[in-house]
Amino acid sequence: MTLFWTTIGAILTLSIYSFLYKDNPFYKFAEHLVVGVSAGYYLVIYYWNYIDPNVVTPVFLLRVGADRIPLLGMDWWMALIPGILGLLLYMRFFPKVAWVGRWPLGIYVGGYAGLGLSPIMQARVITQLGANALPLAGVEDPFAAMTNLVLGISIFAVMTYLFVAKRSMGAGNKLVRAGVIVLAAVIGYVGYLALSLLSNAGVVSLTNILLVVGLLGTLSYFFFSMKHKGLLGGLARVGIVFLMVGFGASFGYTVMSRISLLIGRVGFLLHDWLHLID
Amino acid sequence: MSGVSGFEKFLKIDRRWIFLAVGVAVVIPFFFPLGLLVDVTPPVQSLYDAVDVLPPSSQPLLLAIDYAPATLPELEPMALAILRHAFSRDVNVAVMTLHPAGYGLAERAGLQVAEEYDRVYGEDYVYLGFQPGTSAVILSLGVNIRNVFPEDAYGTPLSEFPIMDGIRNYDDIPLLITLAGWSAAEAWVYFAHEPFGQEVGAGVTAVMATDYYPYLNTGQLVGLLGGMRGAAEYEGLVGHPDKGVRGMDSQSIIHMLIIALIVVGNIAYFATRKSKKLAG
Amino acid sequence: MRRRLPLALCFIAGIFTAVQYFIPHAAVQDFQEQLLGWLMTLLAFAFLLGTVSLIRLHWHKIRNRADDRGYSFVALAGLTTMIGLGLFHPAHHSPDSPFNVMFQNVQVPIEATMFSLLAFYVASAAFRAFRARTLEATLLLVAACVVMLGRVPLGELIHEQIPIATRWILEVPNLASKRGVMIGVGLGMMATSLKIILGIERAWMGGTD
Amino acid sequence: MKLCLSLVVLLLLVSAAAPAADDAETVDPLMSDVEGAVQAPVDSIPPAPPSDLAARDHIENTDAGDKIALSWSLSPDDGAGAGDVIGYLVLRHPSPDAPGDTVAVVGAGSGRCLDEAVEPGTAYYYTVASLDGANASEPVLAGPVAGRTNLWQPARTSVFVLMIVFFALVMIFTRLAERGAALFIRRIPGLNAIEEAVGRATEMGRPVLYVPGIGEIDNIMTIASLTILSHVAKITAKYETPLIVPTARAVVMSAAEEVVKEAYAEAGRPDAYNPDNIRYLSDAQFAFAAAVNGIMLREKPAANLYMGAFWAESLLLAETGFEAGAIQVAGTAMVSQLPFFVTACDFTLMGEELYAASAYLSREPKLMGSLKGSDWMKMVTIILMGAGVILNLMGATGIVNWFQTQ
Repeated sequence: MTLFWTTIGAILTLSIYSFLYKDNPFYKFAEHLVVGVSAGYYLVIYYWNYIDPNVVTPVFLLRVGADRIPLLGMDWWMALIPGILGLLLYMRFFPKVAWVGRWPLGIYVGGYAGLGLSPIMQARVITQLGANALPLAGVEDPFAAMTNLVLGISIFAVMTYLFVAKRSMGAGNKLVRAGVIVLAAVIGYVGYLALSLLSNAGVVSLTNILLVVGLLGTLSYFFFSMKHKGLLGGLARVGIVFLMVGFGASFGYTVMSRISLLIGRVGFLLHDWLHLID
Repeated sequence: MSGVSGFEKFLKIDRRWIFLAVGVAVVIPFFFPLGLLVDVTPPVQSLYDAVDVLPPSSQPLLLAIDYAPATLPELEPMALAILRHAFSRDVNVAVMTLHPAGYGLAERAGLQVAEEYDRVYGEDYVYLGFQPGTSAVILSLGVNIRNVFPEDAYGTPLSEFPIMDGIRNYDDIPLLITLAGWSAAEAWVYFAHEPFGQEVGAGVTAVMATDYYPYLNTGQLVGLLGGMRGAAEYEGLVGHPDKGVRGMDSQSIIHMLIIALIVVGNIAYFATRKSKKLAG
Repeated sequence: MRRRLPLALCFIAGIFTAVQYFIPHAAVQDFQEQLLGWLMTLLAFAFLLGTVSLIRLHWHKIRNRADDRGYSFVALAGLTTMIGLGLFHPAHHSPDSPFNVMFQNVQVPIEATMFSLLAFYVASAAFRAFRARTLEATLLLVAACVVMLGRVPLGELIHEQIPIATRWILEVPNLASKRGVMIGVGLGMMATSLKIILGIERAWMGGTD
Repeated sequence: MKLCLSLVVLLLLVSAAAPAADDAETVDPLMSDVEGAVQAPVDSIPPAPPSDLAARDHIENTDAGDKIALSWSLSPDDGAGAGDVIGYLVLRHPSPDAPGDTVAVVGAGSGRCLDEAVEPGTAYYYTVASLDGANASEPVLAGPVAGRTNLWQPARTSVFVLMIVFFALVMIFTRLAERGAALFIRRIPGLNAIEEAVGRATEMGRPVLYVPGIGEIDNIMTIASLTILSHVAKITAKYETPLIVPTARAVVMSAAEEVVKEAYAEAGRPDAYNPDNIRYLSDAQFAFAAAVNGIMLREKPAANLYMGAFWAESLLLAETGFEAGAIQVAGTAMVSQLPFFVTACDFTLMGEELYAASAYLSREPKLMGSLKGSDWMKMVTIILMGAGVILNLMGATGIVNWFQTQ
């Protein structure tokens, strides 16, 4: 029996992979099958996990206080209100009274919009800002702190100059651009080495400088109320560099992700179905 | 001139040859494993440490298995590794899900590992099931778990489970781990960590992982597993290598293949462009 | 009734859920607790709306004798089978129930396989479309290759500095830029929510009457 | 903070539920031969008392006013000095002289306790004495203090202030835009790229392909995309270049029809509008991508514009378009898809640039309001961060502490 069902799973897996050759009926069959099956699965899971215990049971069977505990200790008539509101949502399928469906939708849309506001401000803005208000020098020894600060700023000035200046000279040729990147990388690396020779804290403060400048640059890039010229333009150029490196990291990770999924499926075919490997 | 057309032809090969190469590169390491060792990175280590300090047979770890089948190969190895870690240390676990398709997946992960470690349902772990409404569910859990899950997934009241005695809300949950391939992981940060100060650890797909580094840096997440590699590292720490570790060989080979394709493709592209410029 | 009332309900619900965050008073929080339950119920009903739409879509295709109506039969058959097995089969709660077996062996393999198709397309695109045409694209590709190398064991064998470089990319430039994006996107999300609550953004109401 | 409190609560629960608990950190004062006492050096000298006892109303998320938080500085004999303190006895008194009820016994090394069982609005006094197993110190007194049901969560003041600032900015700019004030938005470079691409297609006499993503009509990326579509349609109408718009949602298709028809009418070329070019292909992600790829290969558009919400199909579209040699311009706020567009397209509108482009083109007050509001809020965050960095350099952490919300 297990083998039978595993074989079904394997056949469906291979049907999906047949899309690689070209779109075909096997692929379309599996695609439509999963649309139906998943919708059915979700409906059943919603029904047993939520609607049945929290709406149907207390309201229609009046089994409050019996062997089931109603949602949030609500009385049965309290469970009735969201239940009725929920049913009103379905009025949209009857054009003449479709507008009634907007009442529950209003509560739903407004309620969820309000819930998110403050936690988003707290999690995405305030906490992130607090974490980025970093001690740039971050070392007790004031001499080392100053050295780090000066080094960090000069590395950045050079990198910014290279990116801004080279950019404004027009398209430039490929070799120059590659040269800029290599040069910036070399300067960065030398700076990093110099700092790590000075002290471990030097590396920390360089990191902090990069974090502050990077966030500043990224925010400047997405600042639309002024022309990107002068300081703002320079910061935006730096922001682009950070954004691209960040996107590069996402790119590498995304590739990794897709491949993991393939590995998982190949493992299923070879191991769970064919038992070719252990 | 033949060089130009050679490159152009090369760039225009039927992509199904590339598909074939990918297929071969994935399959071969399954039969001839390289057995490469996986280093442990700090985000994984800190999640492991957070689970490792949980007191045995005490307040439960809340494991939210929020993934759907689409991201199963990346996230299920994480669920198994974390459950193995918890069960091998006698840590109680409460499993739940915020995704309807996670219902069957959470159940199967729990059953599999409980069997491996002879854990008894109801005494060592419970399965709370699914509730809809992501943010509303997470916020309600902060008030009272019984508001959301008055009973387990099979209809037994929570009061009948000794491990849920005295577990009221996040104050009684020392650690929460969410495994999700969608924004549920972020929702746990917004609605469990921010208002209630709940310690949250996350396992996410590699696609999402880079976006979660700011949360890791601030401590809004105690640890982060990113994709199959994260699972492999955790498996190594638990000492029970499984699908994650096994996948790393294929992953190594294909990454090499893709980098080679990018490099070769770019060389061919610039070579054809240069000769076109010269010709034009 | 048609437009004012839903907008007013939206405003009241939104203001309440937003402001309660700052008011710990038990009376307010008790009502919030109830409201959360209502929102969960509404979400459950709203989710099932999608199922009804799906049935209507395929039903129309079959009734209008669309060319690919055969596949609509497949979708509806899958749906009715799952509902039948799930709601009316006596052992629907057991992991061995036919309902769960269908899920584990039909839905799981198909959905899990769908996105793994992209592994092939990524490789093909790597060869044919990922070009270092601009400075930006070059930076992106270089960072991507370093990360791809640094995240697999083979990369560590090639050079021991590669995983360190990967970690640096993730924890410094990536962190800074993602934090910037996070703040920007967060502000956009909040602005949209605010406009919804205040009734400036009404796309959710649909229609114009 | 929360963790500490919950630990204290745990200790409390343990000590309340199990008088003979053998946890080394909790000691029952009524039993002199508890385990902890055996390990501590027994003498007849009472330990030094704790100091700085403070009792205040505890504010929690759901505040019924039934909790009072206590904190004190450890006794000099706790971990140092005589080193024999094994815990602290916390008592609650109705008046300074009345005998007290035991609230908890807190283990050595901890200076916190949460009394969870007070009557709201009643004033209490608290005493704390250090214990060494055989003797108790002089108790220290604090009070009166009463539990209140609070109307404000002080830890979240910073959230509230920044929210009000942000919302005020959004509303001010929305109103200004409604009154027709000239609000500046810089021109987005991507718009020039779009115009160049359309121009190229006209020169080559080939169509323009515009994909508005696979998002639903209520997705703000789709809405922004339709604004840009209107702009593109006006240009193609002027040049009489065919414009093909494949969609994945039936509702988006009818919206796109309206937008394009209207744009052609505005450009004075209603006759050039071809309804067959606005197409619904498929709701299914990969089927849609395959169908769009078919259009690219058969009808050979010279410019492919991808604007809107894209998921995994972005890769399939951009690859085929590149292969077909079209000029490609993309724009999406789906961060995970941006890398693929950046590497395979000639120009990409990243994230908020998509919204900015649509606000720039439409000048609609609600779009302008949130764009300008977000912009100046970014300025506020930059200033706050700068202030935090500078103050941090000088050793002041006030701002950083203000950011702490827990």
